[in-house]
Amino acid sequence: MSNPFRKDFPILDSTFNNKPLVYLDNAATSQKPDSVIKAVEDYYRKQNANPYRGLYQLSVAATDAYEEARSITAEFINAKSSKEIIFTRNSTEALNLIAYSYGRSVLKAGDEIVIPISEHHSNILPWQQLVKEKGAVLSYLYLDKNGYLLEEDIENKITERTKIVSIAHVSNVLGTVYPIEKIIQKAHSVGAVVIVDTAQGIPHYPVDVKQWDVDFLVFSGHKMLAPMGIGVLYGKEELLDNMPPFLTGGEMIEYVYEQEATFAPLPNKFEAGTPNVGGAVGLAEAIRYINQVGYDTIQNIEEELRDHALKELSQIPDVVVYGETKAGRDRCGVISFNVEGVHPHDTSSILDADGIAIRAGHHCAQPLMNYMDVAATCRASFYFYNTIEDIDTFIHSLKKVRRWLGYGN
Amino acid sequence: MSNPFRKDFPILDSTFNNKPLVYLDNAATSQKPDSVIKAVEDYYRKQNANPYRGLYQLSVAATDAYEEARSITAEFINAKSSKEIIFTRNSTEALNLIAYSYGRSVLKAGDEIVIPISEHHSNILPWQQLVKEKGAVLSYLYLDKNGYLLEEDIENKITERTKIVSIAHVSNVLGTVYPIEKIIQKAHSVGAVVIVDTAQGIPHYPVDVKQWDVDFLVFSGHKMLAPMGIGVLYGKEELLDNMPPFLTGGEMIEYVYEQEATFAPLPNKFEAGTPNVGGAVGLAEAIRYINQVGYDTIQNIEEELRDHALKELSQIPDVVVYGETKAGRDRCGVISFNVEGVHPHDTSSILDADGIAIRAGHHCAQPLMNYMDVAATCRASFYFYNTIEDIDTFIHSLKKVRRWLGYGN
Amino acid sequence: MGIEQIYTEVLQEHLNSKRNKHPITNPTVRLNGVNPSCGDEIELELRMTDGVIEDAGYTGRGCAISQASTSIMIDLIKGKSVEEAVKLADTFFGMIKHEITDEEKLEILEDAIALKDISHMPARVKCAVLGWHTLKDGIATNPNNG
Amino acid sequence: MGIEQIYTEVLQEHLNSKRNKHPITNPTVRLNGVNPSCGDEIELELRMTDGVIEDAGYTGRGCAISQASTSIMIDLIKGKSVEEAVKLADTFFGMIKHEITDEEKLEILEDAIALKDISHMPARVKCAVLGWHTLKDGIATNPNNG
Ligand SMILES: Cc1ncc(COP(=O)(O)O)c(C=O)c1O
Ligand SMILES: Cc1ncc(COP(=O)(O)O)c(C=O)c1O
Repeated sequence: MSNPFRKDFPILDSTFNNKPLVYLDNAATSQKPDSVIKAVEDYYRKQNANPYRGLYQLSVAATDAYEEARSITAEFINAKSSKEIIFTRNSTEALNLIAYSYGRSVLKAGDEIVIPISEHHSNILPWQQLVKEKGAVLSYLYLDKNGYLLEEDIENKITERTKIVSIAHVSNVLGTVYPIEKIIQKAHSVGAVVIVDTAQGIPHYPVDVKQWDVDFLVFSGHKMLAPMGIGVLYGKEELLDNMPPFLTGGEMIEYVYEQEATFAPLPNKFEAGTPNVGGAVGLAEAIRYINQVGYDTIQNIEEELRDHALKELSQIPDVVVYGETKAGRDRCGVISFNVEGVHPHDTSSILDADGIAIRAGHHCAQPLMNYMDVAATCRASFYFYNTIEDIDTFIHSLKKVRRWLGYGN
Repeated sequence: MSNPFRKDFPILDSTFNNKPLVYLDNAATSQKPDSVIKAVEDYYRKQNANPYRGLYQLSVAATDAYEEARSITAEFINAKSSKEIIFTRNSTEALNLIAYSYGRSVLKAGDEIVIPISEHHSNILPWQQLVKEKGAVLSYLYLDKNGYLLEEDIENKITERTKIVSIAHVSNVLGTVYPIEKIIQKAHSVGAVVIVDTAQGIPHYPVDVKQWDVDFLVFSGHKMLAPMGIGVLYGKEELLDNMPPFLTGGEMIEYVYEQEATFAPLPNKFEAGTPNVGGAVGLAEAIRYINQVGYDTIQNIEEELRDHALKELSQIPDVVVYGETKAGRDRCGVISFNVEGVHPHDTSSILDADGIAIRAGHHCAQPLMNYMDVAATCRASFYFYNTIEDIDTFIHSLKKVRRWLGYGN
Repeated sequence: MGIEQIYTEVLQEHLNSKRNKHPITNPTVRLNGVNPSCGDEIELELRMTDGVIEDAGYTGRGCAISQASTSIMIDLIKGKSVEEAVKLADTFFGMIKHEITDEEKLEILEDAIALKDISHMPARVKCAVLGWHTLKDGIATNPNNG
Repeated sequence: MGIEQIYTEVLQEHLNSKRNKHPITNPTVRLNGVNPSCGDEIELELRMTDGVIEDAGYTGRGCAISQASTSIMIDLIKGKSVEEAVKLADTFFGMIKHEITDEEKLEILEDAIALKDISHMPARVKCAVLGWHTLKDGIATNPNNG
């Protein structure tokens, strides 16, 4: 294995049924490098206290660790200020925060929210709930057969009635990289705000909120080497400043009287209760690790893996790949496929017996499954610690699937 | 140090300014035993995957770890079923969940919510927001000068108009242990549901939701040896079953169509997005640790600490202790006090120079501060890993405070 | 590990499963079973006379395990009374949950015993029980049973 | 560590601080400063004539550091012009933030230099700057300055 990063990920040495683990479910969650695991451990061994309120040194250390994580995150996505970074549990909570706080205060009956049909449930359900409450409309952008957004939908569905456009940076099913800047320009031209869900993007591609001029951005730490339980909401300061709080309670207040309260300035206004400092410290270390590896290296490795996998998959008869099947820049290493005549669950179970972890199901994207008219797919998704050998093991095992189920070969 | 548990808590060996750490801010957050830190680390080294959806063994392991944590938690509070356990980030999120989901769907104009004046902001603000939205009334139970709820308020303010009574098990300022069973009986007699915030209770006292017949219960992992970022909402199954979801997105659905969705059964209905499995594993280990130590031992140690501290404090002239000053069963080892003529911040800073961590401020309980007519207090709070020596160091340092500020002694 | 065993045994049934995969004539009961987390769906048709399952068949989509398990079940329940069918289902659940391990007690499950090792693949248990749950939930509550 | 230094130096001022802790006669400007996280509150009164701070005093409640710092500030700004007072404030902030370390530049702060080490106690920085921020935010925007 020539991949120099594997050794940093202790779990990749696991075996299952005496077969080495081949972890190809990175779109679900990434594994964690030693340095991230250790950073969290270190926090609990040396700095743990409730941040903000304590005046003693340990609490100051915890506050510093937490606020440093916020600055590192702000810098990572090139936010104007660390006040624009709100820590949440995950992308899902961040999207709900926007829907509850921004959505409920601006949306009116007849207004429209526009999302692609390929969105993750977390970027669908909060909008369904919101439009139902407000008598607004949830409208969809559809895809061509290669997974790209239909030009005419971008042109015709984002209109003066549109108040919010919410879109994934990268599809978690098809790996499609969406034309974010174009969408943002179009949406801004009609006065809509844009939310980018980069849960599947930022693990692989750099994000610059200023260059994009995006209004809100969300992502999950756990998909980019950080622990579970920490996620990020970025919002432009002017927007966040004018939004009502979402969760209320400790830390997010200024003055509290019996019948009313005033709220703290950003970012605390949106962080009620004791924050997950350990998680934030883990996220900061994950960002350091990614910066050290470098997005160029990450992309070089992943493009090689993706191209090799697409080529090999194309050579297995009875395997169909969804979305873009050609190697290319706007296609991430997330590959959905099916083996003809074999249910994805059976494919996954058979691969699992060889130690290979892929995902099978609807990938939290049932509307896309319906749109593509498939019940479910298999999905293999890569990260920079995967190797060509991983892909070969996967392909080798995949070739046996139909035989297991009694199809002649 | 004869305390056999100290060695399990690595941070307690820290020094600040060459003075050993004396950690007396346990009501803010507890420190973590080695076994909890290691359990989380182990999870990330051996079992990490996105739970539920993966069919491969690693994901099954993560699902099992997460669901085992839920069962352990259910058993810990004697819930009827692990379906009644919803994992949240902390108590604050759990209280907000109840306010948004239960509160918004049942409360009507004119209905009343009753809480003690001593509640933490996290058990005040969600109700302020809710009554404002609904045109309902937030009504307070007041305290006598020793910190006990006024009998006549319990009797007169919980009425047929009361729909929700929300109360802390233990006050985070005065250490008062409230008469939960009595409140629950009274509230049930008028048809109100009761929420118990045991954030300050469960670290020290066993909780039995069946015996209490409580409707909802919330607590935070981080105050009871677990990592930050994991908290618990318990709700009676019938109640939770009938409540609309709060956060929506991945994992909490059954079927999703373009314009609508159906929701998963409990507990998943209330857990949108990738959960904090590492945090839940840490919580499970924390519960195991507490069970191993035993609540009897915890209480024996803490009562000795509390009685010693109250006695010593009573002997320092110019120190005033708030709430119950006598040793007694219904008084937890959370002690608020002030040094006459000295601002709590100065007291805290001077103690900090001796390595002693106490809290100074309003303790997220401004309405109580106003009610007691103090701007702020100092607070020392103990856990079973504290020692009599810790108290003596604290008392010794406290005696110097007025001298530092130029008062003759 | 059970996977080889499961898939070879299951295989036979799967290949043969077309045998039971069809609507039946004059069904008296139609039962729907779904597994939202997989998208598996089956429709089970029964023709009952005097409390006896005269004929059965199924249609729908799903994985090899759910299809084969349903097909095996149909072979087993044909000609059985409602009580016997419920007992078979309970025995099947007991086997899967490792609550019934006594080989003699399992004997009535005949070919379905091949699915015993599914308990080593917890993620697939739902697939194996889909048809059986559909049957039990349906006939235990259905007014057209008799 | 700075705490001993801070509290001994501060102490003197604190003991003397009653000197500046009172309303003044005929104030032309009243400025309110609050520190919500501590509950500290001060009211600063100034009497300005032709852009010069003729007299100043404060009332309110707070910790030793905020009170002493405000009292020291009042000693410094009396008789100074608005521009000079703003410069003092900026120098004070620069010292606290460690942005100005040149001893000569700090000299104009006189007794307030005793608060230099407050930067070792980050939780208390807010206390030390309360009076200064109240002053600067107030006079920089107040129409009654001149
Ligand atoms: C009584 C009480 N309730 C609620 C909370 C809020 O807990 P958390 O900050 O973990 O949400 C606290 C802790 O600060 C508390 O003491
Ligand atoms: C595109 C996309 N958005 C949102 C999510 C939700 O992320 P989380 O479960 O961490 O909230 C995911 C991950 O599953 C995703 O792939």
